Amino acid sequence: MGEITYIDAIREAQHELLSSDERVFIYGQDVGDFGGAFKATQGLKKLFPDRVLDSPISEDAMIGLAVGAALEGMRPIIEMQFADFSSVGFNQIVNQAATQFYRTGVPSPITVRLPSGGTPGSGPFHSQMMESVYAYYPGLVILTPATVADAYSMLIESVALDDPVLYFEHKFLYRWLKADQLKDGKDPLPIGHARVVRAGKHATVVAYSAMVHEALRAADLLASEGWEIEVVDLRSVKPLDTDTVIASVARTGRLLAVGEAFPWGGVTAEVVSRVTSDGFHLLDAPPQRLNSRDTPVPYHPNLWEAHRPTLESIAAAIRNLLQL
Amino acid sequence: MGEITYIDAIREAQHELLSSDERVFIYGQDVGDFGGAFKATQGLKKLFPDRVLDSPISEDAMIGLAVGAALEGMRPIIEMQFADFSSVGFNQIVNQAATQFYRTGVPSPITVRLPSGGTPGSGPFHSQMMESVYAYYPGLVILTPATVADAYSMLIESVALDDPVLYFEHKFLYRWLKADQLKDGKDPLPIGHARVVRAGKHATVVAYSAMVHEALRAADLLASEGWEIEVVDLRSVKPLDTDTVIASVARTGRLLAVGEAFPWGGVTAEVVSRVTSDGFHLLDAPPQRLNSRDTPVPYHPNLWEAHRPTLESIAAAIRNLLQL
Amino acid sequence: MPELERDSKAAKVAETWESQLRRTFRAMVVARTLESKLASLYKAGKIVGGVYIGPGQEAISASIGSCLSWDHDIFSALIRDQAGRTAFGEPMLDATRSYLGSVKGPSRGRDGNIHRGRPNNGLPAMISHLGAMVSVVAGMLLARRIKGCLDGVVGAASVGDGASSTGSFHEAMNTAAVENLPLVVVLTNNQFAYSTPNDRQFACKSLVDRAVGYGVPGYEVDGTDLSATLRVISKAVSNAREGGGPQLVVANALRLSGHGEHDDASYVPEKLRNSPVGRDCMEVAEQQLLSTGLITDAELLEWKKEAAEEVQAAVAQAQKEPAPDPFADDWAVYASTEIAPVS
Amino acid sequence: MPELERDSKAAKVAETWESQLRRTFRAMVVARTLESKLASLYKAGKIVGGVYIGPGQEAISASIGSCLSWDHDIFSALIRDQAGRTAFGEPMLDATRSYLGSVKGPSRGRDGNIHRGRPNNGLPAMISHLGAMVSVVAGMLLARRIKGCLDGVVGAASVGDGASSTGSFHEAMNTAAVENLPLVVVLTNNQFAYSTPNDRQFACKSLVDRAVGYGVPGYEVDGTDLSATLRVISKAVSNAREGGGPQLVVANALRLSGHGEHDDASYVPEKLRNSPVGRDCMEVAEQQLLSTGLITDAELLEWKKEAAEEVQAAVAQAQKEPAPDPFADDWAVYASTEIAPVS
Ligand SMILES: Cc1ncc(C[n+]2csc(CCOP(=O)(O)OP(=O)(O)O)c2C)c(N)n1
Ligand SMILES: Cc1ncc(C[n+]2csc(CCOP(=O)(O)OP(=O)(O)O)c2C)c(N)n1
Ligand SMILES: [Mg+2]
Ligand SMILES: [Mg+2]
Repeated sequence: MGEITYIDAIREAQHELLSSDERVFIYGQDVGDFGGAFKATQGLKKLFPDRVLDSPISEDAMIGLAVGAALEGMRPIIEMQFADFSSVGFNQIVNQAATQFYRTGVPSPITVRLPSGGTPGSGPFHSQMMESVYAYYPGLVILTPATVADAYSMLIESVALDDPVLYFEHKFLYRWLKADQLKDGKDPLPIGHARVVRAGKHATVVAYSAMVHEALRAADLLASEGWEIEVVDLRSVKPLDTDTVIASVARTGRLLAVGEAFPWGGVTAEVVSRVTSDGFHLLDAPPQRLNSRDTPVPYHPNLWEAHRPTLESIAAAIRNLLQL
Repeated sequence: MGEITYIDAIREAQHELLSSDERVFIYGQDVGDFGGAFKATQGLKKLFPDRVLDSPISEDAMIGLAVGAALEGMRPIIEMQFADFSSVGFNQIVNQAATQFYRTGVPSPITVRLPSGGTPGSGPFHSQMMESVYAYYPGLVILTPATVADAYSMLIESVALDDPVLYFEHKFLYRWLKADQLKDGKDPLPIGHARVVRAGKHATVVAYSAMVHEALRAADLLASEGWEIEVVDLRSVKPLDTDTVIASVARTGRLLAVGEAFPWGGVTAEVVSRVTSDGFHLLDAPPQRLNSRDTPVPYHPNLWEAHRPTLESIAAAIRNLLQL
Repeated sequence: MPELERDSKAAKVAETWESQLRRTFRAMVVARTLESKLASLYKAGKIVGGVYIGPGQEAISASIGSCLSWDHDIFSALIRDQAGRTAFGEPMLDATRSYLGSVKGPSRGRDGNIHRGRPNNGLPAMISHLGAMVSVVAGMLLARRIKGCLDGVVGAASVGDGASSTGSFHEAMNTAAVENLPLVVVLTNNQFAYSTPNDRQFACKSLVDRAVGYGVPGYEVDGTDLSATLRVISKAVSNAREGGGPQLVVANALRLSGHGEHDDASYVPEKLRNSPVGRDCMEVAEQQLLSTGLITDAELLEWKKEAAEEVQAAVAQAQKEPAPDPFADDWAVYASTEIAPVS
Repeated sequence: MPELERDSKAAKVAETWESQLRRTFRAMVVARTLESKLASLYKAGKIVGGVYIGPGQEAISASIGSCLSWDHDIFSALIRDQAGRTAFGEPMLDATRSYLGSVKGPSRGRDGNIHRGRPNNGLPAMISHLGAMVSVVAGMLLARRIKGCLDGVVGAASVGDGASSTGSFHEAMNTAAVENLPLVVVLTNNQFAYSTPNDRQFACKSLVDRAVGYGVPGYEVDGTDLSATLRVISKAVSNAREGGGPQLVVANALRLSGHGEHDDASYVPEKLRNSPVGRDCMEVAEQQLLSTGLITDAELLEWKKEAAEEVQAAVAQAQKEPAPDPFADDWAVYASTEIAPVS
């Protein structure tokens, strides 16, 4: 792997957006000279002093302000310091931003960046996956990039889109995931398209965000046992690319949906129920789900590793699926 | 039908709770002398002046305050004026109340009453179904009573429970749904148990809240066409009684899950994916879902009736299911 | 109503105080007429959902609207702001169509009643959640600053005593103050939030005491007195226009209706109704304009007649228009056509 | 540390000013020692997650804790409140166990670092979301009022300059004022919220200007000066205890560390560090107590030695204890055993 990290991609995309589009501005806590809690905006305030603005600790106002600016034709990018804190801006996201176009016919193209997911020692309030909570609401676009190239291209596309986008970036990938280049040579897939990241024929694992990498590692492991596992990266959970998933299940006959989210509802339930409603006859075995445990995300690494799906638990779930 | 309405049951349960348990108090906007926006607390302030308190318009503080009181051994009942406004108290519900016992070992038994669901002319911000948004979070109990007797007994049980309960009452049922008695003679089912409200053998319709009644009407209609449709009222969406649902599917071989919620995720996805994961071999046809449309709840009755499932659309979905 | 149509900043600058007072009062007359009609339509069962009106608060509301220019300034109207909407320049048909469910209304029946707006003309459409619009107005102003076209622009947001308890209100006030935006927040203390009286809503002497905590100028005025109210709001608006940053105006009045038309407001004490705060601003304003010769009895009668005709026409027009048709509506919730709906 | 153990209200009433000052200072010494140790453990890679410490703010924090009684009053400590926790009576092992991941910690490894508490002893466990604990304390107080045991009780909540911008803070302050609860909010203005300086956080002259807007008494004090700070906080606490309702104390200081131990705080201007607000309250307090003869050099040395020993022991104890075991943990998230988890 190369030297460009996932967080570099996010920073570069924002740099590119600010350079090429005067409607873009960034607003968030500590995003200015400090460069953001995760350094995703490092150096940008120097280059664009009037369009990179530190906000007070007021998530409700941050989103309200972004919607107002969007109504005036701007393309605000709001950085939540952690996705978990968007719970305080929840109302403005689901009721102000999401309903705006439906009610008034005027778009509110805001992009909210939400650093999500678990890392060791982060605990219940700095680890949450909230994509499904927001995906429930009509009017929002919910993206979950899992690669460096997607982190870049999907952020560019988020801002281009005329609708409110919640861009869930995974903190675990920030510095761990590296690539040679910002763009992977291929044309980026359009928003809303899933990608088959590994071809196989015995079972399909559908994953998104950091879990794509755990799923790929599990598929590697299973390969050594003679199984060919197909892995689909959803990329976008709303819209959700049912076609690509069902096409994969058509090839493999078996489905495991994996998420780092809490187990009630969420992306895996939506995936499984769409596949069974629309592709029931393709299934050779009951489709399965694997999520985190139904408790807050624990602080201690021992507990945390047993809380979310891992290479091992995914591999075990696949083995189980293959025997059903 | 008798003269006791669903809202009477809610009021009577609160009266009973205040009378029998000194730990109970009610806090919410206009719940005092005014008796609440829907009159669910009418007359209670007179009887219990120190335990029925009007709050400022501060949903975040209302929930925070309830959690604090619960930590001190009280059993607060918080009335949201509309479920939709709980979006402003969202953080305190999902992060303060839901995680409390897990983190500290100290229970936070609050009951939040959320007047939910659509009525004609109520529009995007006074009609929402939010049960699945909250069900996602570990630590919360999510109840959706559909009958007068359940409205009564489940509210009593909510307050008895040592955990935070979100009690979703349906506004459409408030005055429309009537019964002869507060208690239906039978022992109330425990929290977390679904009820087969109509026996059948050709298909199972799983519903909750106001949709139970639409489903029953659809089953009546289908009966005239010769079909015997079983209807299951979930009663509680978290915990979710998978056993009762699967037992029903075992009898009928066919499943339609119906909800008034937005279509991405939600209760119907959870029901369908549980049944397919655990009861796949019982299914004679692909399980189906029917929800509201993926737009905010429209104001105009013409649009509203086409937005949510109705007798007609449920009947059509059942007919379709029977042919799969 | 040609006097309501002036909308350029230039015209406003040149306008005399007397002319503005007349213009403001005329909006009050029109709003009162319209809202009375809406209330009767509700009682006659012609309106589905709720009807929310602002009798007793027209002087405050109209004063906001009359200080602002359509297509130039920004106004976030709330549930009792028919007078402000009228004075600002919202077409009356927007109101009747929204209430009567015409598909030609600004939200095509998707939303109704007071949840209407024209964001592209500076009138964002309120969501119900109280306090939530203040930061939206702040964001509209911030956008204009970034775009370099904030000069001479003001954004006004209407809130109530109840809304002042929301976290949303607080965050927006503070944020606007930090950004020094030309935001004028007019807080109508009408003594009640639904049934909840002031003493269960806040504990400070006056809500204007909040201003110093945000570092913004605060003003308090008797909102039943049109001339005093217009003077104070005009001052706050021109301070903001001239770079003075956010301004907080607290105007006191009594809600002379129920919370909505379903509510008889029997909880409002007789004593309060008979106190100075319970005066009807319409009567006060009429007296003010008549006694100072700014208007004659005949002219007033003529205004009322014209208002009644305008209302009649707007109601008739909306009533004869088709209701939304679920088969014709495209149910689009995304502006980007590439995003397909889920179902 | 017998002086820290007094916890009955009676004892406190009888306590002399000098004794309380000594007790408060001693908690500062202990906290500084403990936090320095935690910072080195973090740098040595022995602590997973973040370490948040409060150097420069111990005078403020300890003053809160020393005015309150364990098992009687309520204290919501925030991220820089080691000194206040110590003074209030939190066992030191709670800190080392939480930071070092011992399963014997108050949250058994489920949560860590500053997210700890003992709600049953009056020390609720903070959630991260700023401002959210203030209403929890208000609720604890309201509960006691309803139960009839509020007499003589105070609840204190610690917040920062940044937290003052949250809607949650606002709603809680206002609600507590409406209920006239004995809530003392101590707002430590340490000039920064993470990297964000005051001028990007609020626009009022001092955050104490917020008090009047809630209708509560406000106090401002130099938080680097132990004796002044203790005097002001004591006064606020006794006013609340005597029925005076909520109190807002704004104490000014400078955060003498990074936001967390991962942050070098290079954004803090040299000039501010060298200004009066940048004084180290420990040095000021030492001087105050030594020069007034409240403590001798020898005693101070002894205190420091005892603190070092106590810290050493608490760290050693926590380190030798087992980490949580995912197979032994019951993963229970519901208190009611009848509620089965989903998976
Ligand atoms: C966040 C929120 N909570 C509750 C409501 C329900 N509600 C609608 S209007 C109202 C009272 C508003 O009072 P005030 O702000 O004083 O305005 P007024 O009605 O007096 O004009 C309430 C409680 C709401 N709209 N938003
Ligand atoms: C609602 C919310 N938004 C963002 C954060 C992230 N965050 C944690 S601490 C902090 C700064 C807090 O500043 P202040 O309140 O002044 O306290 P201090 O750290 O200075 O003691 C921020 C932004 C948070 N915890 N909660
Ligand atoms: Mg009011
Ligand atoms: Mg600070």
